[in-house]
Amino acid sequence: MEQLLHILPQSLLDGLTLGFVYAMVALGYTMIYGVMELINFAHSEVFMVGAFAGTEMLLFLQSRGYLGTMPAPVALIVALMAGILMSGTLGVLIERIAYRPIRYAPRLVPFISAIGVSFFLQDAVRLIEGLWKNAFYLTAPSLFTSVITITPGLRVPAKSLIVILAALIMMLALNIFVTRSKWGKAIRAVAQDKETASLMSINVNSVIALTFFVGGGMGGAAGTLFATQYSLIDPYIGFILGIKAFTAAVLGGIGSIPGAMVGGLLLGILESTGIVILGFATHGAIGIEYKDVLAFVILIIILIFKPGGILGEEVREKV
Amino acid sequence: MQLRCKSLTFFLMAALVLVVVGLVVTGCAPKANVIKVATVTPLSGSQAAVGESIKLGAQIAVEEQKDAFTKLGFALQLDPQDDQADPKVGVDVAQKLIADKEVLGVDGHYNSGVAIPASEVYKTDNLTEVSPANTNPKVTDRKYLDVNRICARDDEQGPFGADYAFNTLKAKNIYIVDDKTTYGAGVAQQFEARAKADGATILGHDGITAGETDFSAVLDKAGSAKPDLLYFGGMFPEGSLLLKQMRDKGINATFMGADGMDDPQMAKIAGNDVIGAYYTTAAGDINSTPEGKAWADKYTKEFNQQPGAYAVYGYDSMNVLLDGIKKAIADNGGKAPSRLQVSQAVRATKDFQGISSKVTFDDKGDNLYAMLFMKEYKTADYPPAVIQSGTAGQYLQK
Amino acid sequence: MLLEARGVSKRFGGLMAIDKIDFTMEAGQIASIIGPNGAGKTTFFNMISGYYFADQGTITLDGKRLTGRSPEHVAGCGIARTFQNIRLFPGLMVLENVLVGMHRHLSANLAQIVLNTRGMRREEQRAYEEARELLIYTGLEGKEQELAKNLSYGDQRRLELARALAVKPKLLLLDEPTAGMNPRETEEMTTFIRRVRDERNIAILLIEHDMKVVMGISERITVLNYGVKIAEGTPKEIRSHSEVIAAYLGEETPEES
Amino acid sequence: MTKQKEHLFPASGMPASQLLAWVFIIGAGVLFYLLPNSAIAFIMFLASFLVLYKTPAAPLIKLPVAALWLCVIMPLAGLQNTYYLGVVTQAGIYVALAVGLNIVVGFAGLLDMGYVAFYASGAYIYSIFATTQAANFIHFPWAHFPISGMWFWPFLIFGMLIAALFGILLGFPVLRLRGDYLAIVTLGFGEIIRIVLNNLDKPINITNGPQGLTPIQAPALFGHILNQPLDYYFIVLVAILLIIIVARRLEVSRIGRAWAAMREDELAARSMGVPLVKMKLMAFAIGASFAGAMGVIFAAKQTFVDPSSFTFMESIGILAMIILGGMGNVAGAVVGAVSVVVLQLQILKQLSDYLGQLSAEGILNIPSQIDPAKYERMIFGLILILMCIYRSQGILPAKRRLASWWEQIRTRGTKKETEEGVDAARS
Repeated sequence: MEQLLHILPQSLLDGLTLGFVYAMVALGYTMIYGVMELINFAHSEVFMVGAFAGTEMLLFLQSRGYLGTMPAPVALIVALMAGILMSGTLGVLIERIAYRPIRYAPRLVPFISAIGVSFFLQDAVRLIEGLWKNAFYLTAPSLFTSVITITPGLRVPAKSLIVILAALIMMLALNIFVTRSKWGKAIRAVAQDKETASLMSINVNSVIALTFFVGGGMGGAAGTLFATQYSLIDPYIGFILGIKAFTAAVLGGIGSIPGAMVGGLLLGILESTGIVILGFATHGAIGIEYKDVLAFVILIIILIFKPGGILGEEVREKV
Repeated sequence: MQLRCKSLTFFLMAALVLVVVGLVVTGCAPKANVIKVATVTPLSGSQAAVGESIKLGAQIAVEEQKDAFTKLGFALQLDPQDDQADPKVGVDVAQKLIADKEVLGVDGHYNSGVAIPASEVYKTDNLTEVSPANTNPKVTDRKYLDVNRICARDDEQGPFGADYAFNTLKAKNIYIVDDKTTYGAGVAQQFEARAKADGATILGHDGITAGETDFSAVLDKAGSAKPDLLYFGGMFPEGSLLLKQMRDKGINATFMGADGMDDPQMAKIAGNDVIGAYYTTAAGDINSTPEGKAWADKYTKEFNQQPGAYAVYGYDSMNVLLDGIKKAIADNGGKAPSRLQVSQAVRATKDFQGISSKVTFDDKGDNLYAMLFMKEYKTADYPPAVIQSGTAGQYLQK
Repeated sequence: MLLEARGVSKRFGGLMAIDKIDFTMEAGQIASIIGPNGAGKTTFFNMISGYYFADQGTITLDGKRLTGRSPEHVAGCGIARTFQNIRLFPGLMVLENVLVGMHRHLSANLAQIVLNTRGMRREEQRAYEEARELLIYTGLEGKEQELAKNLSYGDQRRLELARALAVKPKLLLLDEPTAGMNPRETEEMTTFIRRVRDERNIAILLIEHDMKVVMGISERITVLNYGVKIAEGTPKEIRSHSEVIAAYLGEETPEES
Repeated sequence: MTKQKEHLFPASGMPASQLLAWVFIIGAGVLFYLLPNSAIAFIMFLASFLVLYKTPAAPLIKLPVAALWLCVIMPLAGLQNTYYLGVVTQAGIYVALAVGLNIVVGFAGLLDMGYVAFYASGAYIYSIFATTQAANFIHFPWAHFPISGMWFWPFLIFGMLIAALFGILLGFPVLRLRGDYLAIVTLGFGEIIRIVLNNLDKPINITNGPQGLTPIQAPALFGHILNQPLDYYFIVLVAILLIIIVARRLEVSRIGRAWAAMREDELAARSMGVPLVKMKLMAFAIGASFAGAMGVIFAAKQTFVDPSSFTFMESIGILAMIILGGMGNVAGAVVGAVSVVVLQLQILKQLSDYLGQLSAEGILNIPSQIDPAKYERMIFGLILILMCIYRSQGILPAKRRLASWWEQIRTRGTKKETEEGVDAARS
């Protein structure tokens, strides 16, 4: 018990950091779902591409020797920009090529198309990196190495703080953009009703493209932050993280931006703190290897009692 | 509807005509006596890098031997296959190789979990298999004539690591983590058994998911148990991240892994944190001998990358295989040998001098000269120094 | 008494959609519910057919309690319905739409279907014959194998009726059956509704906006306004009822519903 | 519809297109028999089934041809080339899985992304008892493990029952969920099963964890051990046949109609008296039970199972098959499964091998980074996208049809009328 109390603060911090990464990726799923009612299965690859773009930018800065001279936050912002632009553009491209032609097809069709995009991107990145760097594992240079030791049991790495801070800022900006700006309102209008929105002289295609850019950009930012936090990336990192983030989006209530945050944080904390508590509670019978089981069981339980997710609206079908 | 049906038919008809013509043409062309040797390793997916290096190692061997085979009247070809580190794909590939009668031997697989079911297929036609890297005991314990390996076994490697940890590093309290794969869980289990027998306390044994990058949950738990040593059974991408995150968390326990750590990427990913980390491996330091160094240079020059640890094993396995085939050809009076003859010739391999080690197969297909090495990163450069080595057989648990 | 509702209430958030309504219907009767938009007519329908649970009160059919039962159970008890905006199975054939309505009256179980037993096939044949008769009855003959979504609007309305009749109901709920129809079609529909009642002895409860239809066909009319029953009686009585006139002309209802 | 397209040879009795189709079908069969090692003959042989299916001819003619092809030519060629037999058997297992999943997704409209969990439960239930594994936790003096191969047959039933039970277990929590929520919950369920299988090696060793189970006892029949590729081919063939018949009968039955109604409009279906809970559970259970039976066969054929054969990607793969083939259509599921497996195992591998050989012979110098063998998934992904864009209804789109015996009854009276009706309905 004492041991558990000793772990908890650290474990919660780790859960939060992980949760913010989940939340940022979940935002991409949730935005696109909100507007298109489409599970953008390829979003995990958009995230992955963002991680590569951000890392390549950092490596470029490093190879030119700029990295040592410029302040770390500036380098991070430059890398984030690269990640956001790359992923945002990729998101728009994916929509244009793989989703727009089948926007009115039965819902499973875009889903399969998304899987196709996902497969394609994984190996395409591998091909490009293989030809370019002759290796497809990339190691991102460390930007923030200091660690703040609060107590012996609670060490706060600066890079975790950066992840949390950057994620918070970006989510806040996104929320303001969606609720306040003209374009954000257009996005919400299209999400409500495409036809009516187009009657109100909203260009639905541009709004959808914008949604993909913003959603993809958030994914790219998450990818870059992910690379700085965990430092190792390969073309297959998107898969597991994508499933987790999608779970988080559903957990929070898909289509809801605050829901994605809540879901992501909850999932992150469950995975790091919940499973450790469960391990102690069962005297080690349930080890860390069951953490995904715990996450999914909680998801199922929540959906049984709240079928729309935590912050999702319960949609009642109109008779 | 009718239109579509018709156009489909026309299309197919056209294809039919083309094909018949094509078959007649190619069927008439005289074919040289072809001998194919296959590599079956993961060429795609997350373990593609290792699989690739084994393939390239084997490719060097094939290129070197081509002329020798031409003199014998055979065209030697390499047939590189991808098993995607997936047992099901491995079985499919095995069936494909079995069906291609020109294939006389297989250099592979990389993953024991793939090799075990695939060898059930090879067995049906005695297609011989020399594995560069399968360490799971079960691979050869079934005593199939056609299954051999030149590297050590997990039930030698695990105990080797455990003995070193307990006796030399004086680690009394050990925490074990594995990646819940056939390989990782297997070697961790062998390590745990020997460590317990030696008298060490196992503080915990947890699993992680291969492909994940955040190991804070398991590290928080392991860290609070205050182990002297953390043993990881698994591959380098997870292992190096585990090590890095462990140090970030201020856990100072010694890190030890198995041969899945043996990759240049390890030091790149973990950076300076890698210093002081240990791992056991069946692959020695090729740069320690002049022949090895020359070989590594050749590889680097040819493929523009450093050889992975198992590249030379891919090369040696292929040479053992080709050596066996040559003997089988000689025994068969210069004619193309049957697969059974090749299997027997390969199993009879005795004192074959490879770059990595000498090779003599016992009745199971294990290499009597298989060596085990304990390596420690003194600096953050690959490859790390060998600090202890021994023949694998002495560590085998009875 | 066929249908009996006692003190039924339904609240949506702060809105009292249905407020303590008593309502009864005799077997074989044609009755209507009228009222301005938002009066709670469709809500009341949905409560009868099991989509909404009543907060208070009970609904019974032939003395059997319906409140708290699921829609499929209500259908099984003998209540079929149509929808305000047609809800067919668009991707299914016309014949299949009707056959789905017969679901409860077919008994083939999994084993019989998998083994393709004679009994099952005979039952299916009878069902097909019956379904075809219903299609002839509703004037959809020859369209059995068309997809429901390819039918014209009028035919879709007809099909919805045929499907509801396939349930073999004691009570048929029709939610605005003549909506969107021209006068001739409306006339046909009215005649048809009466015919259904006369020939099949099915009680019919309508929600209708077309006063001509309502007054011409109903034996009894119930008027709702703001979830409250304000009047009930024969067409003649309703026509002269002061509160009804007020409700329809909008007197004393300053706020928009 | 361009119905009145002129025939090439209007004078002849049989339209030219049909004649060509028959030439192709028979040609492909003969060619494959003569050249069992030719990849193109093999693919043409498979394509001949599609042509046969599309050819307008009486079932009385088509069925014997199909039977001859499947029961004589394929086995004869397969004895020459066991790889193709393996490919066909593997494809057959996926056909059965696709037809099973099609019941859940295509018929009942419930998006199930964890279908592979049922397949896994079937595979493990047999594997645990057909290896020495069960001896770890079952200690009865009369119980000997591995059980004899005769038990394979009862285990087909056990596998179905266990999987059906899991199907119902999964069904309960998801009844209230719709569409994408259902997808994520089924996904989670699939992952839960896989992770549990991967970890149940302690505290009691039930599944042997990631090490997997091997060697699994081969089935036996009247004292014969059935462990040859041909044996599995026929077992799978019979299984597919049964599954297709069952699926087809269900499709045109009252249960199938209820599923379709539920899929089209859940609310309207309920008010027609379709019991939602029962029908959904039934769809889950029946779909699952097919997967359970195929799991048992897979385990026996593979002689090795481990959790890595039952990943989420596998579920996605099966889903892609039915969507590529044409959702809600049994024939579509068959075509989808065969084309995906053949694409992955045959066409792409062949292409890789061919290019690899070119570079081995020094004709072409392909750097190892762009070895096509590595990019199978990329090509597969591209094909998925193109299919979705250009033929989103699948290779064989679903059509509403009546039970065949019913059509026969009807045609007695008004033959011409019906045909026109059917055509109209299909357009």
